[in-house]
Amino acid sequence: MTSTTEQSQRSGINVARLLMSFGPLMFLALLIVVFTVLKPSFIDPINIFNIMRQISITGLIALGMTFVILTAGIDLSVGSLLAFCGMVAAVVAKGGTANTLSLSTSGAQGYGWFAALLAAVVVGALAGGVQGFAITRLKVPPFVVTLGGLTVFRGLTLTISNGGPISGFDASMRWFGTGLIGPVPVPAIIFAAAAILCHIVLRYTRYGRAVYAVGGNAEAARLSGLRVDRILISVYIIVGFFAGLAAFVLSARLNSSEAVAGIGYELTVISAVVIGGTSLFGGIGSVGGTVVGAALIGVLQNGLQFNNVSSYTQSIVIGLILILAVAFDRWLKSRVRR
Amino acid sequence: MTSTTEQSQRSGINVARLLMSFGPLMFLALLIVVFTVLKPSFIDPINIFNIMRQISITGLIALGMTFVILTAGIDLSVGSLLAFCGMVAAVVAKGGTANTLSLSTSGAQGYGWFAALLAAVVVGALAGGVQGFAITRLKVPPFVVTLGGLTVFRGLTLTISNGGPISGFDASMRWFGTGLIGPVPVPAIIFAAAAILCHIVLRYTRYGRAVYAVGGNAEAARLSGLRVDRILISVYIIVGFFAGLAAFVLSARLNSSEAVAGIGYELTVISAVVIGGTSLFGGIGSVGGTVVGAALIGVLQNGLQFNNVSSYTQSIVIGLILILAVAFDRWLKSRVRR
Amino acid sequence: MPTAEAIAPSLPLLAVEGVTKRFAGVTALSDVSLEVRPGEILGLLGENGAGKSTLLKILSGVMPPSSGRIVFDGVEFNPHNPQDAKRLGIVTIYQELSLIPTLTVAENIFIGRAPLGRFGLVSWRKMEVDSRAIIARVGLDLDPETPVSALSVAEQQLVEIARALSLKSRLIIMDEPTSALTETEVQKLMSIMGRLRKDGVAIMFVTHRLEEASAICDRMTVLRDGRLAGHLDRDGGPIKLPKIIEKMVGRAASELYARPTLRDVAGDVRLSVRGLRTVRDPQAPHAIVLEGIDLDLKAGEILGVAGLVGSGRTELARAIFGADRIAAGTITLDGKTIAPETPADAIALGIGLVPEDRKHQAIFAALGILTNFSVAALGRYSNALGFMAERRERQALASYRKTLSIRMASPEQPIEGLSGGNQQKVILARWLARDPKVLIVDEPTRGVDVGAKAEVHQILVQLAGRGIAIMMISSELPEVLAVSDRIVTMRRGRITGEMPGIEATEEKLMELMALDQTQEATQ
Amino acid sequence: QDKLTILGSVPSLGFPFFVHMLNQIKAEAQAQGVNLVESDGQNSAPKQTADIEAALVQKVNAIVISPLDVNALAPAIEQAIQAGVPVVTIDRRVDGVEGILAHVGADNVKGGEAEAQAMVAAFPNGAKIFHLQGQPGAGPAIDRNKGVHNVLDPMKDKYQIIFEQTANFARAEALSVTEAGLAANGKPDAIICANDDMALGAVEACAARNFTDVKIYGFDALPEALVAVRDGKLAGTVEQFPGEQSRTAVQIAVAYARDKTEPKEKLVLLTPIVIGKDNLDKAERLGETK
Ligand SMILES: Nc1ncnc2c1ncn2[C@@H]1O[C@H](COP(=O)(O)OP(=O)(O)OP(=O)(O)O)[C@@H](O)[C@H]1O
Ligand SMILES: Nc1ncnc2c1ncn2[C@@H]1O[C@H](COP(=O)(O)OP(=O)(O)OP(=O)(O)O)[C@@H](O)[C@H]1O
Ligand SMILES: [Mg+2]
Ligand SMILES: [Mg+2]
Repeated sequence: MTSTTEQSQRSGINVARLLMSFGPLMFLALLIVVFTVLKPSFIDPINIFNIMRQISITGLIALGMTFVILTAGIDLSVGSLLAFCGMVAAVVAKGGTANTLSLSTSGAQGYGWFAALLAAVVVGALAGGVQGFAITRLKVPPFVVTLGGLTVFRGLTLTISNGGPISGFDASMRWFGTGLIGPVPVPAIIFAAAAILCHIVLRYTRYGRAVYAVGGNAEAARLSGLRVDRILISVYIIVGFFAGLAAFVLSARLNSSEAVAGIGYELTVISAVVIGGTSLFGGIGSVGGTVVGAALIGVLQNGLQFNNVSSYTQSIVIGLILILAVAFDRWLKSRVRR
Repeated sequence: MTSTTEQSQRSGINVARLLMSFGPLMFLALLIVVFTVLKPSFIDPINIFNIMRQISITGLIALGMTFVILTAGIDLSVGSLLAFCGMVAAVVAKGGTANTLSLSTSGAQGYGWFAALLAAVVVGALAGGVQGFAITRLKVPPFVVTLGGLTVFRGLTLTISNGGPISGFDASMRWFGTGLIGPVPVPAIIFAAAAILCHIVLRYTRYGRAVYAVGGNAEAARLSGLRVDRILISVYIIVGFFAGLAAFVLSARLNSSEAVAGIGYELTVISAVVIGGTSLFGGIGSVGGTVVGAALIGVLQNGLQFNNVSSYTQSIVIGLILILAVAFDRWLKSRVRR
Repeated sequence: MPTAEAIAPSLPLLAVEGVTKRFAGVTALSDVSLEVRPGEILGLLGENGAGKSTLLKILSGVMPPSSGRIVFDGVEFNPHNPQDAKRLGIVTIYQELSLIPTLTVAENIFIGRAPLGRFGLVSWRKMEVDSRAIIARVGLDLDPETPVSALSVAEQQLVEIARALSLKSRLIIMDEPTSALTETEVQKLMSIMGRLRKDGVAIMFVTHRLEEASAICDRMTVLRDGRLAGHLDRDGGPIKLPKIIEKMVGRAASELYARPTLRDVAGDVRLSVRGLRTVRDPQAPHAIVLEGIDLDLKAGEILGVAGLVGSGRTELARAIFGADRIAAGTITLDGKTIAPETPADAIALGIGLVPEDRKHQAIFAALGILTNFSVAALGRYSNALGFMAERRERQALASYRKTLSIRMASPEQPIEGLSGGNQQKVILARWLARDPKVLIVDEPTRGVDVGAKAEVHQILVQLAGRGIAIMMISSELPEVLAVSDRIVTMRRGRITGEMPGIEATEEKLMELMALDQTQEATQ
Repeated sequence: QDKLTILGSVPSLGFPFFVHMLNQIKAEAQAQGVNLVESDGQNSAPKQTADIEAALVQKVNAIVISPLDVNALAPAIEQAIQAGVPVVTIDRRVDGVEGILAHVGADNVKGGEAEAQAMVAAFPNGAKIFHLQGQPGAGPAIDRNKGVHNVLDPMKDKYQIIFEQTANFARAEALSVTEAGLAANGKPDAIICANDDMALGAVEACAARNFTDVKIYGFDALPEALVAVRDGKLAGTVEQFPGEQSRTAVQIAVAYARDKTEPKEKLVLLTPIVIGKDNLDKAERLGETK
């Protein structure tokens, strides 16, 4: 092969890569334009920050889920785990379950936000670790383990709280949900920081590359000397950690931890990851894609609500657009490779 | 190798197979024994028939889902599709949406049960076909397409019915949900017949072989001359058909089609299939396993309710036992292989 | 790392003592002992299913032995996983390629040890530069950023070899590293192996190409049915093939690669290709583009297709078979123009293809042998209602099992439990069961042992005798020479020459296969 | 061992409202000295039906049930009645079933109407309104929505619903939806919500924008909402007296199961009221607030 053809090929492939990764992003841009044309106040900073705050909860979990799905795994328990961690955080923050009902923000009866945060992420990571252990040691498929986790964690949450919410945190904790740094909501900043961190870990560390390898072909990864089981356990710990972090932020934002929090989040979170281009068969995907996927869902929901579209129609439109977005991405990829 | 070793090998493998396929079944038997000891009336025929009737709805869908998962696909839309088909059946049975609340069982204003049944299964099969088409032609992963379907069909259902239920069918239709043949509930008979049919199709026909082959290795299947796309579309048609059939039976049983029917069924149905030993990565599994999986879930729920276990504890126990059942199965298989 | 001199040459680096391995019902290895010394190349030979790969997997920590002892460097060695072996400097090239398809070539080479740059983060640039150099050692010139899924089997094999060679090692285990390679790459590998030997690295080498083994190995250990059949030593000259074969099969071997006798192949033209051209396929961006292919294939003839890796032979097969899209050109079958758009169309017309990549394109790993066998002929083994006629199906499998001497436990056994060669025979049986008019076989004996290889050749000749037109792609020139009535050569997507099998020699073919390379060089 | 056993079934123990209801049933059953079989419908008509079927096999003496759906639970309840088991329904009626021993309830449509009327009273000159609806298709969501529209639709020119969305009875969703509504439409005068959870979510959204004078109405009179009413964060919440309903229902069922005492009234309807700051003491669960 002559060097010129090679060069043109290589640059061709790079442009291709670039465009490919822009598939969902282009769709996102399109949506934003459409919504802005429909109602210009859509791109008011207030609304943009609203959207950012809204996607931060599921977005955080989606970051962790990206690790899991990259290994060809899945975690269906995240919604329940979110509720569980949130309840744990609330118990710690309030110092017990007894005062489930007081909204008095004065009461500093508990152990403070830091202990609550710590409790949430530690419990989340532990729960994830236990699930990872069941997956690798008992050889039960992730789908089954985390489906079991889904019902177990919900049951535990309801048991702790006896079905009710635990509400009323002090201002320092609430800041994590409702505060602003400059004009930017704190949850959005937490999400952005976590996304950057995850991007670096996945793209630029040996651990991150090992995650991709395990997902690409677990057996080959094992033969290449990677500790596949440890890596698998670690990704469930990571997603559990993020479920805990998201739970803390959500509780802070709502000033309440509810037993019914996070129902159905697993599907939203997994869609964000998958729309972002991560393959459910593992080995392919990126954090950037997940962020775009989460943003796409958030913009879609907010934009439809913004235009007061009836909730029935919303369902239909959201479903169709999700399919279209991914179809567009596939089409783009097949074109670009040509 | 001498013929004797070969012979012993073969019988060794057969015993292994037998035991393996009995993994979930043994667990099911164990559960039944435990519940009977706890409360002997558990094995009253009435209760057994209750359980059979209870599992028939999700069981029917799980039969179709077995085909889908055997091809390494997934269908998350089944719960919504059930609601949609149920609503269509109701509209046909009642001849319109106007009389949503009349329970007058006399009114034969509609087109009768047969038309309703036909409408439900045809609409289900069509909806499945459209999803299969999107999967094979637009190259959108099944997870995304059917997640889109999940929200689209729910939205359509709500739009048709304007949120409310459509109730009050004539006795001939209700028979399919509440009738008995001898002592056996009609839904249980429908489920059993469908299961036998599916077993025969998957085990003894060309088409069944092709389904396994496509799930085992789609590329090899294509190079072996199988029309992979057609087979993929067909399995989504099959699961849609069963969602329609289940919808008809459910509506007949409840004497009502609800817009909120089937929420969360996708997970129950998929667990039944997976607990029954079908691999989410395709190519491995059986209808018998799915039936056992569905029965296991049904017995567990009924048995716990029967013993008045608190609802929160039920969640925890069910989750743990599902994981245990599959872990037990894996353990048994690994023992037998050794 | 200790040099060769540091260790007394008499001291074995690795000693296997009485190793036995049992699978459910199968004893794959029984009481096998052998030794490898530093700076020596030990050939491990045996028929398909003899237990070679099993032994090597035990040595590299993939699976534990059922009993027996392994001593490495004087210390008892019980690897629990591949990492334990790797740590001691045991590097393995597995028979079933173990690259990660979703990752790039560079990443596969540096799996688990990516070069780090600033802040301890992975340096992608360094990885690319280094990996380019590493693959260049085995004569591979491709963009290290290419995903492995886009590589041909041969390229994957080279990448895997390159990776193994780039690891610090004291013992390199090579399980059929050359099965998809052509002469040129094999030569390159041989010279690298020679250099490693000089550096005191020990090598265990498995191949079914006995010439190779004879040329490079210092000693050989032969397995038969999981037992040790004996050791062979180089006494001055290379170990002779008949001696090896005798040890392998337990009886004296007849001449293996018989030259074809001049058969009467005056059949009509069955398949004719004119002006065939393909375009770049988005799914296989790396694939060679065919240009102006003209080809005739007569009934009852075996047409050998020779070419270097990446010459487009596989593309030609796939294009005719309807697996890849055709941009221009016509194909006629028995005088009628055909345009198969899918393999299903081609198969319906009577064309069969045994693909080169067994693992990804041919076998259904987890499914039973019976299903694997009949999948392309479901119509033949089912009745009008679509029900399988299982008794007929089983009988057919049983008869192929006998004629192809397939070693298997039962028709229900998952095919992944078979040795590679036996898997290949099942795939051949799959196509024989369809009784095609045209059969294209792409590397039909990849990983097949000598005995079975001869059987496969015989089968091909028999099929041709029944009037089937056969196109055989092979990277092994002796094989091409042995069975082809006529041979065409390819180079970079074009046909560069044609000659009757009787007249062909390795030298003549090599010249045609490398034709425009020499032209380029003179330009 | 001739202690009576009754089944107490509620639509979903995921919601505090029904947890309270079941707790009250439990307390009354204990007071009456009968065994209670508990059932959680888990928001699924087939599940609640299955629970009834299981209870019939166990030969319970009576059933006290708040049906998830007015239609879909009818066949199961009919089956119970045919088996000779007395049934008392709470909160929601089942349609078209003959022979129900009694119904104790407060109509969700009436509750919705009360909620809207309270808002109208607060804004006699008209108002711009956000309306947060419950889970689409769910019985209470439909009825409460109907009640609100019954009142407001005839006065469309004065009382405009400028933003109407579902928030699925969930606090987090209500927060997001309200945020979107505020960004799109600016500040409304009032927000009517189909339950307290959503109302509390709306409170957070308004607080974040410093719209503290928006009047927000909830439904269910949960203790947390009562505290919010007391603190002036909520303008009001609809009280349906679930505890009283539940206890009454148990009393009726047990009396009949013991000695076939027919209830004085077949239909005990409690009128829903809106709890505001001024009538907090009317709230059933005020005692649970601190
Ligand atoms: N995982 C397994 N389960 C059961 N049997 C196995 C397994 N792996 C190998 N075997 C059996 O062990 C025997 C030895 O297989 P092995 O792969 O070692 O042969 P081989 O000498 O490498 O053959 P080939 O030359 O074909 O690669 C075969 O009979 C094979 O069927
Ligand atoms: N199925 C495939 N998917 C992706 N790329 C492929 C595929 N088949 C072939 N290629 C690409 O086509 C190029 C040419 O390989 P091809 O297999 O056609 O050559 P060949 O003459 O058959 O030689 P060999 O089989 O020895 O590699 C290779 O570089 C490979 O990357
Ligand atoms: Mg081998
Ligand atoms: Mg090739």
